[in-house]
Amino acid sequence: MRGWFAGMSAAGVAAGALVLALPAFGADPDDLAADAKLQLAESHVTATLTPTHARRLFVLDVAFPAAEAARTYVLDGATGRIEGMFNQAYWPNFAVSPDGSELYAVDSYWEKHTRGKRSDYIVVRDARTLQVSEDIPLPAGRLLIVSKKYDFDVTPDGRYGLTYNLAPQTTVTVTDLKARKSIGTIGIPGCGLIFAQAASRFSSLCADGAIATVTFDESANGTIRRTANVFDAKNDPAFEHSGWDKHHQMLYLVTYHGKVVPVDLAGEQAVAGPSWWLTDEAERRAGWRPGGWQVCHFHSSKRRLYVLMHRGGDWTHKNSGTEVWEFEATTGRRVQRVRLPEPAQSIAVSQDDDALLYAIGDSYRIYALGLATGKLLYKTRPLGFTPQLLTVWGD
Amino acid sequence: MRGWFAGMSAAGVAAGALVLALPAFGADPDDLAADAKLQLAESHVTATLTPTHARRLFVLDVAFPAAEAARTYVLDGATGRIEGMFNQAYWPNFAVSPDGSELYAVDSYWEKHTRGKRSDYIVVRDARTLQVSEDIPLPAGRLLIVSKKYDFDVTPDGRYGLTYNLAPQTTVTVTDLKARKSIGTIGIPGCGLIFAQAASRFSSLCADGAIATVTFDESANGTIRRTANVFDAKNDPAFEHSGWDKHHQMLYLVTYHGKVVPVDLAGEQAVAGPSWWLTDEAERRAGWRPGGWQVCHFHSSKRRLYVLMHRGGDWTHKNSGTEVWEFEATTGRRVQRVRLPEPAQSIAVSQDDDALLYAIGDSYRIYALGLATGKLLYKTRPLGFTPQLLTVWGD
Amino acid sequence: MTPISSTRFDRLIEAFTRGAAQRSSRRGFLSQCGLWLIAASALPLLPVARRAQAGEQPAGKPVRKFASAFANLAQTSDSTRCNYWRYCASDGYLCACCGGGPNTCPPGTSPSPTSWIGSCINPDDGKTYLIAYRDCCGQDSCGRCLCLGQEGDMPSYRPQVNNDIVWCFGASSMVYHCSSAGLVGLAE
Amino acid sequence: MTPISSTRFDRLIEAFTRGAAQRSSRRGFLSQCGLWLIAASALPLLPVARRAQAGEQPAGKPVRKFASAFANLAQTSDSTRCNYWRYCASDGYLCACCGGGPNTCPPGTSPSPTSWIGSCINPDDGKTYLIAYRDCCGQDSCGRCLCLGQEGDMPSYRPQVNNDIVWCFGASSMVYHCSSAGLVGLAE
Repeated sequence: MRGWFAGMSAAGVAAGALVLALPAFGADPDDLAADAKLQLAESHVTATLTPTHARRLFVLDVAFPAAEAARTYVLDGATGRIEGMFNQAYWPNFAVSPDGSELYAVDSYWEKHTRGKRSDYIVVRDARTLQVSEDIPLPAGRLLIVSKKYDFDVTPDGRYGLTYNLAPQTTVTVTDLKARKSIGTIGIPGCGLIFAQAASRFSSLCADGAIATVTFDESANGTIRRTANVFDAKNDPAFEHSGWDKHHQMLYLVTYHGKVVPVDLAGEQAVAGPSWWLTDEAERRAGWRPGGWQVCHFHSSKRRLYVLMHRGGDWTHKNSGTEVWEFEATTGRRVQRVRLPEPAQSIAVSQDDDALLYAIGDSYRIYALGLATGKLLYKTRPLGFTPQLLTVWGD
Repeated sequence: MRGWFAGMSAAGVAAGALVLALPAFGADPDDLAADAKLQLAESHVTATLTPTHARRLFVLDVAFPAAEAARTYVLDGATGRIEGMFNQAYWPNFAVSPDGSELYAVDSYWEKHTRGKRSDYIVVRDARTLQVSEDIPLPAGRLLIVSKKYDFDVTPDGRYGLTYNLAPQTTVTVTDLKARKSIGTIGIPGCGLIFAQAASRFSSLCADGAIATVTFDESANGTIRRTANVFDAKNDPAFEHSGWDKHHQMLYLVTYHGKVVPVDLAGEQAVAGPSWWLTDEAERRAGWRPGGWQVCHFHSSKRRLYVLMHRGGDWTHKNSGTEVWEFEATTGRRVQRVRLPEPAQSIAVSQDDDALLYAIGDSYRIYALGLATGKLLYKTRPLGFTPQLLTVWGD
Repeated sequence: MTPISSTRFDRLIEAFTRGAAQRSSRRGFLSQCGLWLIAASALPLLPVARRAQAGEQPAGKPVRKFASAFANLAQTSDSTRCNYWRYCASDGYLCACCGGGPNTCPPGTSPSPTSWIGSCINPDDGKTYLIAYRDCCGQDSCGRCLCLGQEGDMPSYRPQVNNDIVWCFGASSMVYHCSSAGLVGLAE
Repeated sequence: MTPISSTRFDRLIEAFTRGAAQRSSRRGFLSQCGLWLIAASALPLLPVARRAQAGEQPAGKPVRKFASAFANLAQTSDSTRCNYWRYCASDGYLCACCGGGPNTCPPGTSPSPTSWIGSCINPDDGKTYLIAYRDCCGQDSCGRCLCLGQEGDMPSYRPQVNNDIVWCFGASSMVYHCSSAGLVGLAE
């Protein structure tokens, strides 16, 4: 009996050099030849991802009916192939480090999945292996809300991760991603969301329609400068997922009714530019307006704004969009209208020159269209439970 | 501003006597009258369940695509109404205490939902409030396997919870449910599953077709008595979810091919009776055989065996059943064939006189049929992710 | 009840609810359909719900009896349906489908000790009532009867009128299970 | 590799695999379609999968080239489909749909250090090959391409031939992600 052993070995997996020792059988004449040993014809390895590239697509599935069990899928945006997946937890956020080497997941865990002690972290993963390299505690917690992209942002230099909280004051916790340590919390009374435009600066939208810009130091002491109201927060609020051009430090606020308010976030205080409309009067009369979840996305080098549009009345701002409209952000000129194969809740655009438009359809399929051609490249099978947010490198 | 306060109070919830203090507004002329206080017309309470009764139905949803997030739904079996739900964790088990006062969930948690430290428990809940009254640790762990009913059983007196493990020996951990403490682990080499027939006794099925009966003392020292083989484990194994009549200490093994082997588990050593067939030769030729997940169920006072049947070839033992066949267990006489509205994976029968037949259809709907009439009482909307096991009081 | 406004938490609630109440007392933007306050971590995700929502945007104008689009389609008999009159400002899984009711949390959960006040028109008498919206907390999503509401829903930088936040502040658990809607009384 | 059979764990594996290997070397009950060993925590649950399974039970007899029903329907070109020839004994979510392949675990997971050996017929050459089935462990269910296998699947009191057990013993995590199937070589 001892002449035989099981087909196993230490999991020298990443090395890819696993050789399977095959059973060498004993005396039973019905068995294979005694002492037979076969090499495994193939190694049994764990795949690693290619370095982060412009067409990698991250799909955050908030898994609403089992919200403790959110996950992010990693796709090859060019083909729709699933390249990997990792678990997130309760109403998470997600971002890619500016250099593409790390993935940041903002997660809330309960000791017993849905009960017991809660703990909040920025979870750092290697972007190629998806292995966790650090759980950075967020001792001040974070807001639990159906995941919105700009409840978390990373400064352009990759140094700080900024997480939004409401407990009960509205605050932003500053985490030093290099030192792997939360360094403090900055109050942003009456404001929310985080658009991190510079090494030690971020802006937020305020309940009264102002923009607050916070400049902070290495101890997370912040100075707030607020603008006058730049949009009508009561009657025509700006979408949380407005167009964010971090590279040019420009935020293109898109309102429920379809107005665009460009806001320059470069300085210590934001400066709003002249507003323009997504729609002309005839289009507005026909009911065209923005709507969905991740309603807008931006292509930074082209300086183009993409908006999910549908026809509907008031209070349809979360209706799925049937088309994506592309605009020159600096002029307000509409470049094209792209009809989607299926109404969609969320869109994103790859940041390469030959940009792809991604959409999460209502059937939970992921669609990719070439923006130059408007042609559908693929649709995936339905992905996950309730895929919600799309992230590309550099967005 | 201080003259006003928010509509909240301490959550005196179970008492049902919550009175909502309504905003009394300040000086703003646009507000409601200053100092107005309204009583909440209704109390805002948390429901409690009626005491466990014969027609309560527990549906364990293993949530295969998010296995960390299993849950059990509590239904009114008479109407299909959802009465409540509680979260379970990774490949759990579930049982009701014999007196109906407690619910036992056997769960495996990870500190960070899918990673970190693992811990295993029998979680005790009050059957009326669903509140956790105790997490009893299982220091020896438990087998992780797609949930099977008889990987966990409770002795008829309600004293001991018995959990199956394979790590790597096959063992049973004995937990004193009254003392809320695991007291030891008993090896059952070559055998698996747990049928707890007496205060300090359980039986298991063995890989060679024998039945092992373990009699144990208060320190979990066990004495094993094995039978000779009572079924052909190699060529016609017995289903794990065979017919279990705990009340009469009779196990009706049902085999892949449709044979029934009654086994008397009353004594220190099991005794098999003469076997019989679910099918006659013509039915076998027509392909009728048992199949599904929870393939069989038993009505103890009627001594009737219920089996999910379908037409298929070899290796269709997990195919869904299109009919449920009802048998007098003591005679082998078939009482009726009940055609199901939809093929089903799992069945159970309420233990009252006017028994209901429950089934989990392939669309994940729960069906209830009157066994006296064969008539459909209701079907629910699809329930959960992958509902898997049904439990009724006294099964 | 004694106001407990001296805590930090209360000040948040106060700030939230004051804003909400101001709007509810106006014949304005928000009061038409009741307030769409933080009643749930709601989310327009299930295709069924999306279609239902889309279906409520008919090409022609329906006959409108009330200013509230919700009230024009509401009923008062079945609290397990999205158009039950009290749910004009609710969003999320209905507690009534999960073992609770419009003013009852399912077993194993507890109502958040805080609530928002909305106002809904009862289509039977045409009167406007104040409704206390509470999340039931302590189990993960019940997963039954997802109702998507948008009327009055504002972005989360206006948290007092955003329906995506998990409104379990102050409850024994911050895990959202379902949304309930208790009757307070006549609004005016 | 050096056998590491002196541990308690090895003895289990030995016991399991010995039984399995005995059966695989026979022209019997199990060897026809390869062994249906513990390759996954598999589960016949998704309606799609159930229907697919049901669809494989035609009323008439299909033309059978091989003794294995699986091999008669198998193909060798697309490892993301349930009927890829190596999966004759696999059950669960296919790693090939999840960022891995028949012999590759997806990023962020690792193969269980233990594996079971099955034998599958390659329909192109009609020869029987040994296949090493491993679970990839460390993330929750990948949720893509659930394949339901039953041929050779026995109850869990015969764990060496049951396909419901989470086969991550000895891996860094006991959380099942997907099922892989590496080629060992010719069976005979």
